[in-house]
Amino acid sequence: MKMLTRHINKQSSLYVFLSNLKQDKLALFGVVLLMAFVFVGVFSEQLAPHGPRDRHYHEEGGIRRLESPSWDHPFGTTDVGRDIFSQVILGTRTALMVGFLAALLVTIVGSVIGIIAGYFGGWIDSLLMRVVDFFYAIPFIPFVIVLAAVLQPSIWNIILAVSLLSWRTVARIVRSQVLSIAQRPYIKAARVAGAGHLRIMVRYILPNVIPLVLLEMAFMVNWAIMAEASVSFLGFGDPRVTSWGQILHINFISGYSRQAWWWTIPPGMAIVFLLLSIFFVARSLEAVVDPRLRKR
Amino acid sequence: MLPYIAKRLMVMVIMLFLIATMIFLMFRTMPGDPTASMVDPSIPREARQALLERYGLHESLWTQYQIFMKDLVRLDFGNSFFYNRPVLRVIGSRMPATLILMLSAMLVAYLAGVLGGAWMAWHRGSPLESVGVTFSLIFRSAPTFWIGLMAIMVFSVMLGWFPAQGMRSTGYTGDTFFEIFVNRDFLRHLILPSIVAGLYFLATPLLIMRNSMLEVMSEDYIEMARAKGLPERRILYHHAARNALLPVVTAGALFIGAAIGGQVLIEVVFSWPGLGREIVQAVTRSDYPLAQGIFIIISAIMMFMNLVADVVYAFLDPRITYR
Amino acid sequence: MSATPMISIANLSKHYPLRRGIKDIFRQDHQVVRAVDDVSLDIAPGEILGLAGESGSGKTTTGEIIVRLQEVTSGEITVDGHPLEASSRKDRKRFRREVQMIFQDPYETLNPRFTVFETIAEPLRIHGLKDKQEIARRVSECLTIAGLKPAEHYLDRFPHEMSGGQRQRVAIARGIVLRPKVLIADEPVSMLDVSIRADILNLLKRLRDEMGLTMIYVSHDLATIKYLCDRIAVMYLGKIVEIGKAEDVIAHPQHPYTQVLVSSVPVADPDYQREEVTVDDAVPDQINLPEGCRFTPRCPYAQPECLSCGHRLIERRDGQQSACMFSPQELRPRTIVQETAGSKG
Amino acid sequence: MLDVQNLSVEYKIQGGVLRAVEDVSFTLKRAESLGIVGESGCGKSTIAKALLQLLPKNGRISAGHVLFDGEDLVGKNPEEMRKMRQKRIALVSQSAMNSLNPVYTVGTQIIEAIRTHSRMTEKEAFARAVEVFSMVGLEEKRLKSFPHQLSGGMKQRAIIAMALSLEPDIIIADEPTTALDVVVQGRILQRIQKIHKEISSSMIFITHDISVVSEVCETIMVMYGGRVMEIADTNSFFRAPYHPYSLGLQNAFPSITEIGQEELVAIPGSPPNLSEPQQGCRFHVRCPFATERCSLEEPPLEEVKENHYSACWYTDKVESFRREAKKRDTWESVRARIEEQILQEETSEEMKGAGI
Amino acid sequence: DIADEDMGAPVPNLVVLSSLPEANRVNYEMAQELAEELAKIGVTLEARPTDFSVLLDVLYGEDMDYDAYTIGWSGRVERLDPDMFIHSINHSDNAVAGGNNTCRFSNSEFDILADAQRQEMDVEARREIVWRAQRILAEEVPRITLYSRANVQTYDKTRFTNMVNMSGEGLFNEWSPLVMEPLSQDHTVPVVASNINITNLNPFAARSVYDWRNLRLIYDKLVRLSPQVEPEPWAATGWEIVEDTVVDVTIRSGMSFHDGEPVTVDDVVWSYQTWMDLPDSYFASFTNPIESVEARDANTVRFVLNAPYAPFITTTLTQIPIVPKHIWQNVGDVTQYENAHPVGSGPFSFVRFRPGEELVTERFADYFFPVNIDGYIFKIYASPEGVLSDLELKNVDVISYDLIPAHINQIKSNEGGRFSHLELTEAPDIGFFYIGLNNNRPPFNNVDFRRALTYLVDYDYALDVLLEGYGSRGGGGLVINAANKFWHNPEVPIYDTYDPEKARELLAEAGFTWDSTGRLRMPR
Ligand SMILES: Nc1ncnc2c1ncn2[C@@H]1O[C@H](COP(=O)(O)OP(=O)(O)OP(=O)(O)O)[C@@H](O)[C@H]1O
Ligand SMILES: Nc1ncnc2c1ncn2[C@@H]1O[C@H](COP(=O)(O)OP(=O)(O)OP(=O)(O)O)[C@@H](O)[C@H]1O
Ligand SMILES: [Mg+2]
Ligand SMILES: [Mg+2]
Ligand code: NI
Repeated sequence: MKMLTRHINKQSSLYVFLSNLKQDKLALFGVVLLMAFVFVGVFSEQLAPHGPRDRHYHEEGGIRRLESPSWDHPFGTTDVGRDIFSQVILGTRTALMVGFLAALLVTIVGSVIGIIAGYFGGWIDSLLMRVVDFFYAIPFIPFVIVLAAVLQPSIWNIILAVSLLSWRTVARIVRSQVLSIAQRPYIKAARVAGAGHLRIMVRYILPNVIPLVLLEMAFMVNWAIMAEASVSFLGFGDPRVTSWGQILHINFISGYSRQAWWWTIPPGMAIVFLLLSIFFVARSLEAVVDPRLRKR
Repeated sequence: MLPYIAKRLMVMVIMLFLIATMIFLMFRTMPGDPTASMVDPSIPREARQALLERYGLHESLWTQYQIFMKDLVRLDFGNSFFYNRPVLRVIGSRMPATLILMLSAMLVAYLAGVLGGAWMAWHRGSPLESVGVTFSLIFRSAPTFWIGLMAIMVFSVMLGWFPAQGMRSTGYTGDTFFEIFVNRDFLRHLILPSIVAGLYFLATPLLIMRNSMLEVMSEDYIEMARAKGLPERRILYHHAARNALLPVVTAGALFIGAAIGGQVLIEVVFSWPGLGREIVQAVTRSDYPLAQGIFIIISAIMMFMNLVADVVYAFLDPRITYR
Repeated sequence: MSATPMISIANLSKHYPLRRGIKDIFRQDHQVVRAVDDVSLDIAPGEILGLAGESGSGKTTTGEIIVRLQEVTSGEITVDGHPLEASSRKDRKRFRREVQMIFQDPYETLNPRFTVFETIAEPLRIHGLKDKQEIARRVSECLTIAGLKPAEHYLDRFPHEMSGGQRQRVAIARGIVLRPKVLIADEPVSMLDVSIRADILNLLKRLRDEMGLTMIYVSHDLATIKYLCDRIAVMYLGKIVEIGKAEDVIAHPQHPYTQVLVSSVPVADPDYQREEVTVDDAVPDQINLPEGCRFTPRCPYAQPECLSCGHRLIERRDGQQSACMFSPQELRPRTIVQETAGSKG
Repeated sequence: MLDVQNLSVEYKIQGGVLRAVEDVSFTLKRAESLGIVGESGCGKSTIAKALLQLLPKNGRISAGHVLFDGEDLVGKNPEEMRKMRQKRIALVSQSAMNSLNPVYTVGTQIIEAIRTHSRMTEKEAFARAVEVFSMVGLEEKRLKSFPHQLSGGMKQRAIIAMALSLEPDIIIADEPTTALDVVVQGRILQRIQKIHKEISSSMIFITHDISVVSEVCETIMVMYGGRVMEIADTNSFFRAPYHPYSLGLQNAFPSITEIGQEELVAIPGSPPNLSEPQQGCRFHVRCPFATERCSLEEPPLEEVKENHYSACWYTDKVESFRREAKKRDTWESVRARIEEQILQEETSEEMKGAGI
Repeated sequence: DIADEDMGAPVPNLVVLSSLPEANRVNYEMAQELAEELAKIGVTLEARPTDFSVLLDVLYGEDMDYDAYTIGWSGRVERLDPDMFIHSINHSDNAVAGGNNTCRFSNSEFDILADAQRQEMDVEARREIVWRAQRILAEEVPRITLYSRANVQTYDKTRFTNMVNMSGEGLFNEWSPLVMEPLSQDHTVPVVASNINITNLNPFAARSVYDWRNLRLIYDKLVRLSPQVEPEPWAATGWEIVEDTVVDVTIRSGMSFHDGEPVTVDDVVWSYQTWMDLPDSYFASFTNPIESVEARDANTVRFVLNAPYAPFITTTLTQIPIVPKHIWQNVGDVTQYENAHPVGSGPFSFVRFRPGEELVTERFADYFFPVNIDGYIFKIYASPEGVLSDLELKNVDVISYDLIPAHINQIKSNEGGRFSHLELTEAPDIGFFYIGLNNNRPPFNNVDFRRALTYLVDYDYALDVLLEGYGSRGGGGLVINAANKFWHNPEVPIYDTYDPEKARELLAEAGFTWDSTGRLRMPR
């Protein structure tokens, strides 16, 4: 019986986030859209009607080159008769994988370093912050290009490059949050009660930075997806992996970017919509992190 | 203030050396030596060896590093393998194009972003606010190269309003900075790329300004300003916006640094002869000195902008004093 | 103060270095904030000592040092005969059990993510209690002692579901759940509404009476100190300027600063005529402290001798010591020229 | 001079309205100083903002009038109202620390205030600023300081100076000393009293500290849960309060003057949640003398003595109340009552839970 | 049926290093196709896209560690001479690390022919040898040629006329600028679009054909190849083959450099000598056969070769630029000189160069050959896409690179008349793109396997789909294609059909077997 009357923690981030959704239509739209993308990403293999490299022929035998959208090929075909719809579907998985893996790496590294720096302070903090400064001074795209050249183009290297250069932001933001949390009386109370550093970091500080970290993670997901697309577009991507950036890259180098709008627009729109949905969700998260931004 | 700046500059120099070391090592571990792209495959092997020697690439890594560092101290980035001229001059000839494009993009973004952000915060909850946020986020979600391609398609090719490619009309004469950059022809070429880049940047000042305004508007001194009977406009611009601007300015300076490196895509799409395109080419052709040089210069600019951000902040906010 | 003191503080100092920059690492003359400077105190078992003083005078710092939230710069603290420096893990654990602290802000003192039960059970768990029933029992017990009855009603609540007074009670319950010997309360009621304050003060009093707790009560509010405490120690810029029985210090302040402090307290009695002691209302810079007596720049009775005052506590009345070189009868109007104090520019 | 009639203020909040101030009436004579006291959240600041028409967007005056020199301020157009502020009614706000814009010098901000409402030149405004600065005991050079260069007390004085600068008819001081140290607070209170005596402005002084009112104000108004419980001449109030809430407050207050400490007695329970609809006397839940009637009907504010009003059904029984209120047990019974009620609620909640 | 263990060794897992799609999309796709085809016959081949410079590093590196790759030889004019495609890339002498025979093909019969064609000064006899060599290559299949690209380019026919289109060179060749005529007096300076940057104005440091295309118009040469690819006396008025190894060249009189200094025999000798002293120059392979060069009199230069070298006139003399001695002798290391303002004696003089933007030249008024245009502007774009936009906007008059099929189609279809002003030109290319096989490694050391492989390549897919028909078909071992009419042996290639069934048959015949998992095994 006790269980039934359990109190809900109305301050919990999830609660605030969900109740925010009720008011913020854009955020709701973002969540729904994002879930749709995730669904497509997870089941992309099942959903894609064709392989990314399959060639399609007319009944008479000719190749279905550059066909505008039709029932058979909802987004039309490429210059060598490939199904763009399937490519876009399969690209969803790549985008989500790159985005989430990179963001995960970034946020884990960034928050661990941020928490350590902010919590311990002193020379540890100074040292870590100098490392952060160092990474702040490295230009992103040039670095990714060089790294891609050093390690050869592959999707993993892009994830690595994004992670290497982006954890700094998270670390910095988490650190300043931790600095203020560490001064809260309830943290002091925990120390007075005898809690060790690890316990404080894990049980007290971490839960408080998680909403912020999630928010940063959302931005990082976007950043990583955008980075992958940009790097692929410049030709430093992984040509063996079907990704939106890669589709646009092939589209651009094939010379049909202007003529075949059905080839240019869907991958671009996919990027826009995925990123937009995450931004909307992030905005709602932002309201969780920063109550001032909440709508009354 | 001055000692503070001096100290920061000192730290900057140390950082630059670290970055230079990192980039040096990265290039040396890159597969494919520069001669591979320098000579035609039909050229004999001995020739390639001779080339390596000419550029000092046959030396041990440590010796190469020492030479590189010694030169760096003298601000000598060496000669570009490909241009056959000092790296600094190659960079110098490209830098203005990149800077101007970027600064005008920032100008577009900041003008629209700051005014729009302030307006949005003041008119909190109006439908136009959502529209503004969504608009800026759409452009932040769209890859610049993609928007750039679309823009060329629509505004240059279909409507013919702006030139599609390059920084000026073919065969345009003029040698001095002013002749090259201060004229209508150049401006016409600048408009499209700077708007495309500006739209991408827009979300940053817009959202920061909005959030910062919301924050400032809940400050007591705004209520106090109201209680003083000041007109709304004066409160908005003189008190709220002025204070809300602080984080925007900082973000801006940091952003300039980040934008320099990110300009590549715009430059490729618009055939803009800037530094971004140069570094891509330098990397693909293993033109070590040039790529290293550009990388280090961009890093230096980024760090410098960081410093500028802090200094400007101190100027805008009397509470901050640096020692 | 015949028995061995529960807490004994000897020559305690806490200096915060002013962090400036890289090149300062090589400098010897570190500039510091002397938050607490050479303070000595003995507190008897079961006694409640009030620490009074202006903002920034080092009250919180003293309290935090005693619970080891801060490292001391120099000096010794002995709690129940065990020196604070004891460094073995076990000693430290024991120490953590014996000394507890309660903080000022009822809205911040509880982890918003923990229920009341979790909050209070946490110290028990930290100290290795695993038996669930025992934990539950002790949590309820403490809640009841802290005046949250019926305890079950509160166990599942989150902090934001409670009023400020209730939160402060939960904080107190957390403070006593380990059955400490010493409790340090840092302005526990200053953020509470007047109508609720009395309850908390009474609760603290009861804890002393029933559990034999020794307490340090930190506050800038002399009225509550007087109500609660046996003795008062008045601090000014990191130094104790006066110490003595609570009633005596308030009725017969010996140090000019205490006089100012006492005369500044507003009194809810329209007929009350206060002795006016005027004083500059700006506290001097904490870094460049004045020579000699730190109150000299503001003191209405400052004499040239004050500049070489050694801050020695002198017994002026029975059990009442003051750091002023003069007894109240000897005080003469100020004769040294005022240098501008308190410009923080 | 100021006649507030049946003022009510509502805030729109998520899931309803919050009646922050209800049916508040009082008058303020020229050169009078009125102290408003009450627990946190009882609507003190809301009144101040409502008088100046400075309510936040979600707040509105739902009823009542604010007659200022015979003119109703409620419903005045914003521009006229704006001109009124500072010039006729000035506000000294709660947090001196944050009420000055950090990026402008104090002088700039005072001069701005002066010039917004008068035709003074920059020079004249400056001279005026110097004048008011000396009134509050600040040196002229402080005009050139940025807020962060001043101590809390100085900032508070600068704000008081700003309020004085146009010689307004009314100065509203909303907890002007809460954030300050005792010593500083003492000094500022002295100054305010002095200035108030020197100039002929009226003053509304808002605080949560009854003792401050006793030092500064001639009239006291006790609020509870958005309503006025008692208005009285300060002397009369401190000698013989009428309302049970006031009686409780007296018990709860430690004093440094009393010799031999009586035990303090708090008022059990907590203030009503204004976002829920209220019935009866706001205080009845925590009142040891409450009857059935108190929980159903709202007592009106009635004159009990000359210049002394109280909102209680049982003002006639005040003598016995005063006696009873001194006793601890009287209030403990309330605590028992409240605890019992909680238990009941809990059971019904659980029954509800079981029903699902 | 035989048990698995009785079969030969399994065919090892293979890797084909392909081009990156942006470098060469057709190669990239064909490598992927090959991987799929081989999978069907039980061979695992991974198509690994590789950066060009990395690929070169692997191919020319010490380790020679690779199975197969895709690459191509461009069809530069001097490669009309069969020496490069016969000797340099197939002779076993060059099958060493760093050599051009990156297929590591080694066949003694072929080597004899390759050496012989070099020394045969009689053209007909040489052709006979070259034909025989081609036949061996077609049978042995050291590599599989995929396709050759057609040089489709375009120019603005409303503004210029009399363009020359050259095989392997396209429109912006040595001749077009000399002979093209403006159609209006308003627009006499054509804009030539390039999608590749010019980096270098120093002829001694120039390393790519892209640098050369402008330098050869600024600097003059003794002989130029005519549009019909015949050597034509140019700065020289004639030559005389005194002996097999001695050639005398007579210099045209009255020529001057752009700075007004006269062109003398000394300049010619100095130029050749300097080039000969540079072992790593762009022209090293052309100057290597020269033993010495000297001035015989004021008008004659004598070249002494270290051995008879048939292509001397058509390659060496047509390539080496004449530089002004009075400028270069003072610069120290000629390869390190920036040469910011090149001074030559060619038909166009340098005006200015903005890296990444444009190179501007003007007509050299004192030139002996009448040029019709007043100069030209070589404009650099970041991508072909950008050029297309500017073609449409009439900002470009001539393009200097091969249009990609998509753009050819767009110009051809001329929607809305946007491209009416353009004329498309087409010339077959003598270069070719191929899949290189490391003949030293199993299974490619097995000639039957290589032949079978030729049946797994869909030549028509490459040509008709990927190239959209703009090019010519490849085939096993084809190195000199039909575009090189004189040297091409019409009987090759021999293996050039896509027929996976046939491939299986061939493999089975040759003793290859498939084990129980379907994996291909080498013959015992
Ligand atoms: N972490 C710190 N670093 C540097 N200085 C500090 C730190 N903590 C406190 N101080 C300084 O030490 C002095 C004493 O501070 P403390 O908090 O002990 O004062 P307090 O008497 O408790 O004041 P309050 O009444 O405002 O709580 C102050 O000047 C403060 O600025
Ligand atoms: N903008 C607002 N929106 C919603 N509710 C508000 C708003 N401002 C105040 N309230 C509520 O109105 C009631 C009265 O608030 P007010 O600030 O007037 O109290 P107060 O007496 O000044 O309290 P304090 O002593 O804490 O300053 C409170 O319950 C408060 O929560
Ligand atoms: Mg404190
Ligand atoms: Mg208030
Ligand atoms: Ni107080």
